[in-house]
Amino acid sequence: MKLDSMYQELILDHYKHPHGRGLREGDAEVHHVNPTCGDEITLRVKYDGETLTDVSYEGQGCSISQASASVLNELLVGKELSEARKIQGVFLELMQSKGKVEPDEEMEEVLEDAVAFAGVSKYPARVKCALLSWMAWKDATAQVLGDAERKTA
Amino acid sequence: MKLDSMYQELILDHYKHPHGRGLREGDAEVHHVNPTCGDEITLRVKYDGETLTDVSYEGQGCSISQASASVLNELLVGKELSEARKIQGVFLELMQSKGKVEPDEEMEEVLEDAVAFAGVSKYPARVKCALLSWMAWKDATAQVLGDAERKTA
Amino acid sequence: MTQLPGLLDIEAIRKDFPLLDRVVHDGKKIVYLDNAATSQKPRQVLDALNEYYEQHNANVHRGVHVLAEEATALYEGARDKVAAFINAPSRNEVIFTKNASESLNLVANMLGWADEPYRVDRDTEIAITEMEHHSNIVPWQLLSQRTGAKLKWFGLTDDGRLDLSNIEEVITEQTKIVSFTLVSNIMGTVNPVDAIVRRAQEVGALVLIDASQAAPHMPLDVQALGADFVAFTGHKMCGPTGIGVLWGRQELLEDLPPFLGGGEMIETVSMHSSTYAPAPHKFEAGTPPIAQAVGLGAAVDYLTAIGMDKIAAHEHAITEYAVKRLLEVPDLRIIGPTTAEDRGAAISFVLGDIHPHDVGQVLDEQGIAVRVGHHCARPVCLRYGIPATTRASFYLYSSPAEVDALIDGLEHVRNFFG
Amino acid sequence: MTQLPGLLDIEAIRKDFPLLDRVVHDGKKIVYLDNAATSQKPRQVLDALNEYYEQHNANVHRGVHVLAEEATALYEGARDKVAAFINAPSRNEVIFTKNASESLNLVANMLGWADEPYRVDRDTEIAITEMEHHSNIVPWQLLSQRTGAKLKWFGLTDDGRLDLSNIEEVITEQTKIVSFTLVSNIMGTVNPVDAIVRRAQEVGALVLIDASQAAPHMPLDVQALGADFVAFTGHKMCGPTGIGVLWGRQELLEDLPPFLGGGEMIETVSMHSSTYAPAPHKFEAGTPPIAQAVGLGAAVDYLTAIGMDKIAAHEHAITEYAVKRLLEVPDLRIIGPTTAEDRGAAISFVLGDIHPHDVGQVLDEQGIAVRVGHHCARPVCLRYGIPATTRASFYLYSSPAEVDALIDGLEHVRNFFG
Ligand SMILES: Cc1ncc(COP(=O)(O)O)c(C=O)c1O
Ligand SMILES: Cc1ncc(COP(=O)(O)O)c(C=O)c1O
Repeated sequence: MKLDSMYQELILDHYKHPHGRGLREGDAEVHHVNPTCGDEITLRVKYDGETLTDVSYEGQGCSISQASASVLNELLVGKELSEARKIQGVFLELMQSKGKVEPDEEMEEVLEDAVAFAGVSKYPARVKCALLSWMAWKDATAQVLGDAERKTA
Repeated sequence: MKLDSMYQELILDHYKHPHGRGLREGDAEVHHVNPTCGDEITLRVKYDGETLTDVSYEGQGCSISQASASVLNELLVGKELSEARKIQGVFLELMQSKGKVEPDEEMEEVLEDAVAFAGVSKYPARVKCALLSWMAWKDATAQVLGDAERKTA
Repeated sequence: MTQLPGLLDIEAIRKDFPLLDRVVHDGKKIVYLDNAATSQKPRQVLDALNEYYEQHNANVHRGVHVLAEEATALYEGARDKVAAFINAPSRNEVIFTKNASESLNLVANMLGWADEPYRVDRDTEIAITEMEHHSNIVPWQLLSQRTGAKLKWFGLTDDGRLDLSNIEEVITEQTKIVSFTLVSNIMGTVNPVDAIVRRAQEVGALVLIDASQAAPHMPLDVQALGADFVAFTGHKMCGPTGIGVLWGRQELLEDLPPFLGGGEMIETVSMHSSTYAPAPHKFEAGTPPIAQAVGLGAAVDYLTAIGMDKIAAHEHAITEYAVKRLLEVPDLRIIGPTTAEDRGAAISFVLGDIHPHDVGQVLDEQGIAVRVGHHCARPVCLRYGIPATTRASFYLYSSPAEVDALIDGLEHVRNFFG
Repeated sequence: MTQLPGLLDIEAIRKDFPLLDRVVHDGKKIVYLDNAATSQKPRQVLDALNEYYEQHNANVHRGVHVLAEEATALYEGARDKVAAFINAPSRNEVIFTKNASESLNLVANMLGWADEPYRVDRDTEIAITEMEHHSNIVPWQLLSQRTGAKLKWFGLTDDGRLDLSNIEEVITEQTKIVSFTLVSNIMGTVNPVDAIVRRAQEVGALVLIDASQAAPHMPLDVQALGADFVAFTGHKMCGPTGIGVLWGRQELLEDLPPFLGGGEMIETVSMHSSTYAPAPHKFEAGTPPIAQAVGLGAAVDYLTAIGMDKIAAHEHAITEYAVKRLLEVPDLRIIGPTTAEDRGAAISFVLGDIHPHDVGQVLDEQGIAVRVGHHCARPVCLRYGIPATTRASFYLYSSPAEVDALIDGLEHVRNFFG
């Protein structure tokens, strides 16, 4: 069934057992909404110098947006900022591929569990769900750095 | 040719040799425009008690609107107000008939030369041309009478 | 097949709608339950569009050539049809816009720029309700921000109805305009027009009714409603996209100032000043949606031929059946009235804690098209403490079998996320 | 048959336009010379409309079902096509409206409600020209009345060109916005964009170009124009009625306030306040003209496949021929440029003292459709001391034989009223 390409076992797992959910202390907090469906996320980031030490979040949303936040937490926490940015870039590329990018080994190495979202990229209405937390993370990070990148999210 | 039903000899005659054209002294003056084509008329009426003693006018417009003003002058000047109103009413009815009213003897008796406009009523875009001076006359008369009819023109 | 009293001859009607034969996801015939978002179009409407473009296309109102006369007659003929459809006292009270949203904004802007006694300003109030579509909220928020007028609203009861208990505080002597929806697009609630109109008239406020979810589904009589303005949209009532309607009382349309300026809406223009054409043209700047008005005229003919009362009866039967069957689904909660009384054919619900996005996605895979989200009525979601709903909405071509398909589909959803 | 260099394969092109086979007045094939009012539609555009309604119709942006995704992809795909057609730096700079008039009013209203530095108020000025279409005059008159800003304009020379001799008085340090037409719809004049843009930039004024009569006829590159906003309308460029475009620079669209409020244009709504979606959606309240955007996309594909440069060359050849032949007609006076240089394919003229209404009527009887009147540009008629003009306007399917028919027709007019 085509649907299984979106709702990978791994995504449903993350949805049912989210990682790092809840709001903890952070250096910056952002609130993002998906205007098409009303999904919301409040997300905080904490950095120790160059290292992302925590991403905590709270919000409501569908399985895709919830699982995506969980995967983000698992994948990015503990990484250096530059590495985290690279991962975010690759994830964005995958999600905007309209199902046309078949993740290769190199991509899988970077994205780990997040490659499970490849199937979601075929569903334009759901791509925003998958990206909600990632855009929020990008925005919060920009806030911490106080840099001008903020508005491009 | 169908066109001849609009451009009756009589209409072209009135167009080329208009009756009563020019502005003379009057009891009230109005200025009407046809927004679809920019045709304009300035028209004055003069009453002596119940009798319409003059309709003078000036303006620019097509053969139909010019001829119609000339016929109006010929037909209405000298009439009692009630009679003039009746004529105006019958003319209006004819013009709004979309070519469906075949003028009978009774109508011809009332409208005289103005029955020549029957053909114009088949051309919706030109009906307004034929009515321009008649609406102006109605409006000017209402002004003279100072009555509330004014806005209905 | 389930037989219900009052149904239309669905098989015959469905033959008029080409899209209903559409097959999706490897062979599944579409079950289109997203009619509150937009309706499908009958062949008769598409034919009218094609005939217009192939035989009569020209710009309107300004030509003496035969095409221009035909196009004008068709466009103005559509106005006559719409006027008859809503029982307008005069055809000149029917303004064509691009959609209901423009119609609603048009009224808000007229009142913002109006002279007394209509003018909305910092000493006045605007009243709406918590169940409005965003298109009947945001224009008033903008007007309120820009003029300083105070925006008030009716809240909702737990069962999805307007709470009119504080009507005298919501509509006061300061109120200039009361704007509310006849039928909620998210909950299906049919609102009590009389009570609101009576109070508005008491204080001399104008009344605007958003009939976007009513015009497609029930007989609409603007005189009986007693409102001053009524807005609706073509694409939800078998018409094309790109066309909406604002009906307004003639005296008001005469008194109120224009909104958009341009060709068609003028009487005479000089560089120094302009005067305006009488309504409706005063409010129709530029080349209007000509083909779309013609298409809406054809839609109105189509609906009238079937009969709006019959369509309402059909939908009532389907809604009754759907409500009953939905309430049998475990963990399903209807947001809005839980009977078919005083409700339209849009039914919102939540299914346990499965997010509507996920419900909609799994239904889609089975060929069932429902809408999920806040349905442009986010305050309703906030009111009931939910992020979103799943909404199934029916129309004249909806069948009991499609209700059954929905119920089966929901079973599948529960299993999938179970 | 007259052969001119640079003509398109007219016979092949005419086969795409069903209406051109229309027969009027007892057997006369239509000679459609009213293209500046609206163009005819090729089969390809009608097919796109039908396919949209029969296969993909749904409301956009808010659905997870397959129809909603397809409709959204088609609608947003049309935006991509239009963006490419005008060489926009970003697709998000392309706003769909209902017609050019709405696009122009949108800019006027944005600026009226804007914060500094864009805000138009009593201390500022607006500059337009005397050859504008009413749709580019009245919005500015309204804005000027409502804000107190001063409205100024460029006059015209005797040969139908802009008189820029007093450019420093018309565009001053107080000027906030300069709005002018790229091609005059009444005289065909092509205006000198560079000189005006340069002066506007000098004083920091925004520039809005009305490209309604340019987009259908010549390559349009919004970046090369150097303007801040460009407006045009779908129905004149082989597209459906009910669709227009406003292009605007991204930073401006971000900074400027919304105009119409409603569904689609919001980010989040509560009863107390709302936030807005990023452009272009911020300016597209309500269900957009979906099918019409799709149709415009198909029109743009059609024109691009032929080539806008080739279309311009074709029209240039026809215009050159038409001007030459018209000038041979006794008592005929062209209002506007009397050569084909820097002019489009709309040619206005007066014929002795025969009123244009009468000219148009007699031409119509011969199957020749021209427009008569002030063409929504009454100030031009006032300027040249004439009540109205007769206008013949050509497009990609116009042939030299149609010019010949017009000339013969005018001969007939002269005899009729001779
Ligand atoms: C130069 C110009 N500007 C604006 C318009 C207005 O376009 P629309 O009527 O489609 O709004 C037109 C055509 O009518 C035009 O020729
Ligand atoms: C109740 C209600 N009002 C207004 C609208 C707005 O209609 P449109 O999007 O056609 O402007 C809708 C539908 O979207 C609606 O359901």
